[in-house]
Amino acid sequence: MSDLELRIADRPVDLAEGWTLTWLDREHGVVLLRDGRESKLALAEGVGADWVVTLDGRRIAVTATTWRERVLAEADVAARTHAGPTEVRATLPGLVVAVAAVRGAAVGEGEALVTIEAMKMQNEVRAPRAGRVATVAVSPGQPVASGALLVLLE
Amino acid sequence: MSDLELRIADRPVDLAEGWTLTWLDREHGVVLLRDGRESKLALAEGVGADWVVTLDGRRIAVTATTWRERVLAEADVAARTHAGPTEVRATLPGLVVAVAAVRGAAVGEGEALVTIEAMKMQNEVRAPRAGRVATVAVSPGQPVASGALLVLLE
Amino acid sequence: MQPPFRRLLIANRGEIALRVMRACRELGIETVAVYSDADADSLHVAAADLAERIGPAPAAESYLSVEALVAAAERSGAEAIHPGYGFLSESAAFARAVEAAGIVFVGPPAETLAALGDKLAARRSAANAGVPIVPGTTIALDEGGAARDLAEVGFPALLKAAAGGGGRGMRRVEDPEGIPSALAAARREAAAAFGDGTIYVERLLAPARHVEVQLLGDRHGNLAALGERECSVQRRHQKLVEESPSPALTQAGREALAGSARLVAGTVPFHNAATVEFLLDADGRHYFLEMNTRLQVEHGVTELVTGLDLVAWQIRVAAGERLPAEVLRVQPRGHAIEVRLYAEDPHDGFRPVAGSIGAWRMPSGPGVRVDAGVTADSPLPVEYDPLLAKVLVHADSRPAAIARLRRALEETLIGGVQTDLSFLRWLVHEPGFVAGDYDTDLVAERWGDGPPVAADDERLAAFVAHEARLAATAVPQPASTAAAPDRPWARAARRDGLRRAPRR
Amino acid sequence: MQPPFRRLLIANRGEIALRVMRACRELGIETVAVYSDADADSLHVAAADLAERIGPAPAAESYLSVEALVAAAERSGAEAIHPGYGFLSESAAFARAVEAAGIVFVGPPAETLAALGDKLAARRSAANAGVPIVPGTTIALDEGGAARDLAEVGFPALLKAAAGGGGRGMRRVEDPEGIPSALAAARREAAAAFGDGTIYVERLLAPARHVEVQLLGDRHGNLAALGERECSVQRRHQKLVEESPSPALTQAGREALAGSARLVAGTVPFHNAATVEFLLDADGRHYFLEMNTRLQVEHGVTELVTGLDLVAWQIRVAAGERLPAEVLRVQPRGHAIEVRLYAEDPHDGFRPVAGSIGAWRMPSGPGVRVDAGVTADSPLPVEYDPLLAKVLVHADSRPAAIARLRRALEETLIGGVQTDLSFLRWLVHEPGFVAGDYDTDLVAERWGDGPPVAADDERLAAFVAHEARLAATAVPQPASTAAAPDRPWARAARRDGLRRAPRR
Repeated sequence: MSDLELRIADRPVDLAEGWTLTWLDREHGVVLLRDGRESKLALAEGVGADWVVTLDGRRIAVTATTWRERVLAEADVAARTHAGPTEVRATLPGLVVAVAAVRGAAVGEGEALVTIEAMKMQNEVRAPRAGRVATVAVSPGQPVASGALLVLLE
Repeated sequence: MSDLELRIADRPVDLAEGWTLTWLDREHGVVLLRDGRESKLALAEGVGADWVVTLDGRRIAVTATTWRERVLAEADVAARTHAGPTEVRATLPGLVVAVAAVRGAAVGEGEALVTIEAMKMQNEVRAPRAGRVATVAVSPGQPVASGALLVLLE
Repeated sequence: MQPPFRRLLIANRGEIALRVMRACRELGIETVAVYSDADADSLHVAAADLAERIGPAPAAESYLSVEALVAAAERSGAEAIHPGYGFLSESAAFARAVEAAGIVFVGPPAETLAALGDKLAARRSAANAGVPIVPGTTIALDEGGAARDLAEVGFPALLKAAAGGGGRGMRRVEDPEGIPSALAAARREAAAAFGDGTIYVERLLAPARHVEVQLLGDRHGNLAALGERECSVQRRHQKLVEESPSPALTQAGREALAGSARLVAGTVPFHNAATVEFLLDADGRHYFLEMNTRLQVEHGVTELVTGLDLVAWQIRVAAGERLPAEVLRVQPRGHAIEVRLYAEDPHDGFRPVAGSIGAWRMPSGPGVRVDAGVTADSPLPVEYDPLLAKVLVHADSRPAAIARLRRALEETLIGGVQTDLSFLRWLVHEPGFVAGDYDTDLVAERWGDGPPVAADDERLAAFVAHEARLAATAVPQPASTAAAPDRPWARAARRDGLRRAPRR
Repeated sequence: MQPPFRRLLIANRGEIALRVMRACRELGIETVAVYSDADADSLHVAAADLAERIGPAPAAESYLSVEALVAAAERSGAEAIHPGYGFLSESAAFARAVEAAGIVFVGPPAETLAALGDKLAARRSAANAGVPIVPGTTIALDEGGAARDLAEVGFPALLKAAAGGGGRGMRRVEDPEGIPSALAAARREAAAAFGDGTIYVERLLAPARHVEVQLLGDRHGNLAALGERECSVQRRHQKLVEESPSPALTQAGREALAGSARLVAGTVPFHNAATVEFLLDADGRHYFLEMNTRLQVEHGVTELVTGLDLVAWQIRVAAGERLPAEVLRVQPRGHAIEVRLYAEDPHDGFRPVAGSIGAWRMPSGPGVRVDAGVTADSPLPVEYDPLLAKVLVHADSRPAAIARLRRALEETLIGGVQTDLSFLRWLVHEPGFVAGDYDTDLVAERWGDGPPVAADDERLAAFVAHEARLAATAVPQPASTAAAPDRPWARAARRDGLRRAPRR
């Protein structure tokens, strides 16, 4: 055992028991899992505390934190409790095709702010919470990178 | 250009012209070759001056030596001209199933010395030159590693 | 056999470019790939004899540029162009420009592309030929008359782009209130995608199955109807899974469908490959949807049951060859299923995802075919369709094909990005799909965003992450391999190093 | 369908173990792999649900140990054992031990293995049943009478092991002087391989073709003859390439061959899969050689043209299932060819080579099937057969199948060791092979050790080595990747680093 704490979607999760793990391809994180009845291929991709485990084709984000990392993270959360503005960012690179957000306007949670076309699909970026539009950082026809700031909500 | 000299089977070889090379997988040495009319996959595996290039499934040993390496190699050859005994070694790991060589006996070039079974085949190891058997290093039933000394010829 | 052409340019990318190149290689034809700047390192470029750059990453300036493609064909000395699917494959303007340059277009005549590319005109022609069409308008909607037209057609209704295809410019309308926003959205998407915002309306048939007939014709008047494909597993009106034969058709229904498909093809001058799409209602009646004048993504399903190479035949009939009796009279054998592997998150509305492939393990062995456009460590250009590969299986019966597909999907492993593999692995055990009892609502009604991660899987994932973090911390690198991650001669040493790592 | 068994043990390794596991997965049967110490990391172990160690590396103490295998089956709760090919697949003692342990042996009855394992007795039975046999003795040779027997049979003659198979214990004799040494060598090899040094003699028929008939029978008296396979491309009397149908047979010849095969099978109690091998002389007359009471390496060729899964049927008939009419009356479709990829040097007498696989790229796409036992970076245990993989193609005609095979072999790339790929790439362009006009002397007469490396290829190899050495010297490693060759999160960084390397 180790002092690692495992979390999925921010809930602590116990470790499955009775399984063995064999690395088939370390470079790509391919592992073979066995429990004495069946075997399955899986993937473990990640760095440090942040891992993505792929089971039956589904990616599951898992954090594996040490005691030291947990203490530091708690201190970090305490420092952030003075909530500031919310940044709405692009989750995919693409082309801005429409901007519904207007500077200074109030928006409700779920309201469309920006439409981005990526991989042939038009995706509407919606407000994650109610608020007021402080900044509109993009305009139609503008290509945006993944993570680019679109709108700042107050 | 470089100062590299390219040799195959100890003959100098000119470089083909008009081709471009693109690495597809450096870890495994996979390259794509193009000459403006066709493209082909090939392999370049090696280290230092010693390379094996695989074209159309055939492995071709190529040495690519620098001027410095060539000077050193010539000195080395000069030092070896006092020929000594010949070591006959296993080229494959396997099981010794018969030993025809007898210590002290004279053998002709091509005469069978030892039979080794490997990968379901029986392979006869033959004398690379005429001489006298100075040492028989193996006996029937003995497994041998690749490169193991079998017989010493004087 | 004399090659039909000396050199052929493939005006496409990804798996279909590789598919066409394989057919060319087998026919003895030299291949020319084209690539945008985003694709310089893509698989299809490496697989071609020659490769021509056609422009920057955006498709509008590369794979959709008639000028750039024709120029590349002329530069490379190509005698023919295969357009693949998507991009310019159904563009009459492209076909005309190709032919004007003295190059053979591997597809139906340009006038046929034009006639059938107008989905509204095609609806009218089909109706005139006596083929049942999905109830709806046969003229374009305008903002003023839309409310009246939709009230006549009935709700829910489906707005569709006259120049459309592939689900783009399509919007569902539930009630009169939804008309203005849906019409605006459909027009905007259609105009952006096709340069034509013309919209018409069809009644939304539900439950319905999507079944299509493969046609193959030569330049001498011979036309083969090569059986149907069932394509009802869809998201966003785009197909995910196809099979042949359709589990929903009786032999009589099958023949009626083939007859209707031939009637539709008879309304235009036709040769080469095309597909006539139909909806099948709950009573087994069929309604013409549209005719696609190109190779379909899912053509391999028909290849498996007929034993024919459709792409090779496209090229051969384009060169003037006659279809022999063996093709015209071919009898399908067994059952084939195709699943499409997409870089999409099926747990989040099948949203396309960006990134780079990590591990890439495809199935093989008996009865399995893979057509892939990427491999391990391939980057995924965000500009293009997120289709990664198609896995196809063939077996002597539908249950055996499903068993084979399950096995194949268990062998499949893709790292780096979420794909629809998790959905597909669910699907092949879904009772309705297994029974052959499903329609186009399957994904929306039975999958949604999929079940939550099972508690057992969460614990297993936690175990894997735990071991992975420990291994990442615990394995020191032997000094000798430290500087050599990409040198072939270091492989053995590194592998040996790995084997010494502790196992648990 | 109810699975025929709950759990099945595969008493084999390599590609055939994976092949059997795939059939089991599709039938819903849990799989048990066995492995020697040399195979702990092999692919077939990773692919199984359960894995049992059966002993050290030497086959005699692992894959040939009846005791270890039966114990592994009992430990793992297997209800059936599939023996694959080679090893104990034709051992009556093994079949009896398996059945005595209450486990089903997937193969013909033990008494049939015994009867047909004695090649001399099988020759007598076939002759008695009215099937033509290769001229020669039907009793064992002894040192005293060998000269007289061989003089009667005529030279060149072939000494063969009565307990033999797979070319072992076989020696060609050119003249009376060669008899003593050839007989001693054949006896020694036969005794070592089979524990039985009994030798007989056949006239060496040349030119001759090697053609075989696939049989499949159930436990209820139904017997299907599933067409023939042409296996004349051989080295050391072992097959390298197989195809179906045989280009040498007329329809009448094909039916006569199937009839003879059925007669041979009729001399013993028979069910499950077996193959009857014949020689075909220049006039098209066939002569019985032997009947192999197991799955053949080349069974996939028959699977492609018949659409049947022979391994699944082996398992199903072993569980008592009846062969349905679709199997008994199946009609072959198209043409299939298999090539075997061996770790052997075709430029040095097809000498097996040891080492480790480097790059491993197998073909895919339409009409291509790959059954592999290794992958990139697999070590090659020297103890076992050097077969790496089989590449099979299927197309609608023999010319199309050859074109497809050429394409498939161009996509194939194997690093680390010399393989017979260079021979196969030559073969698919060899005029005699392309015309279907070849016999068992093809390799010896037309290939030898192959042509010397062409001057153009030498210059191209020199160019590649030149570039490779410069690249190895010129590319400094970014510091950030230096310690991380096996950490997944370092891949992207490394790949980007590589892209910055200068191209030429």
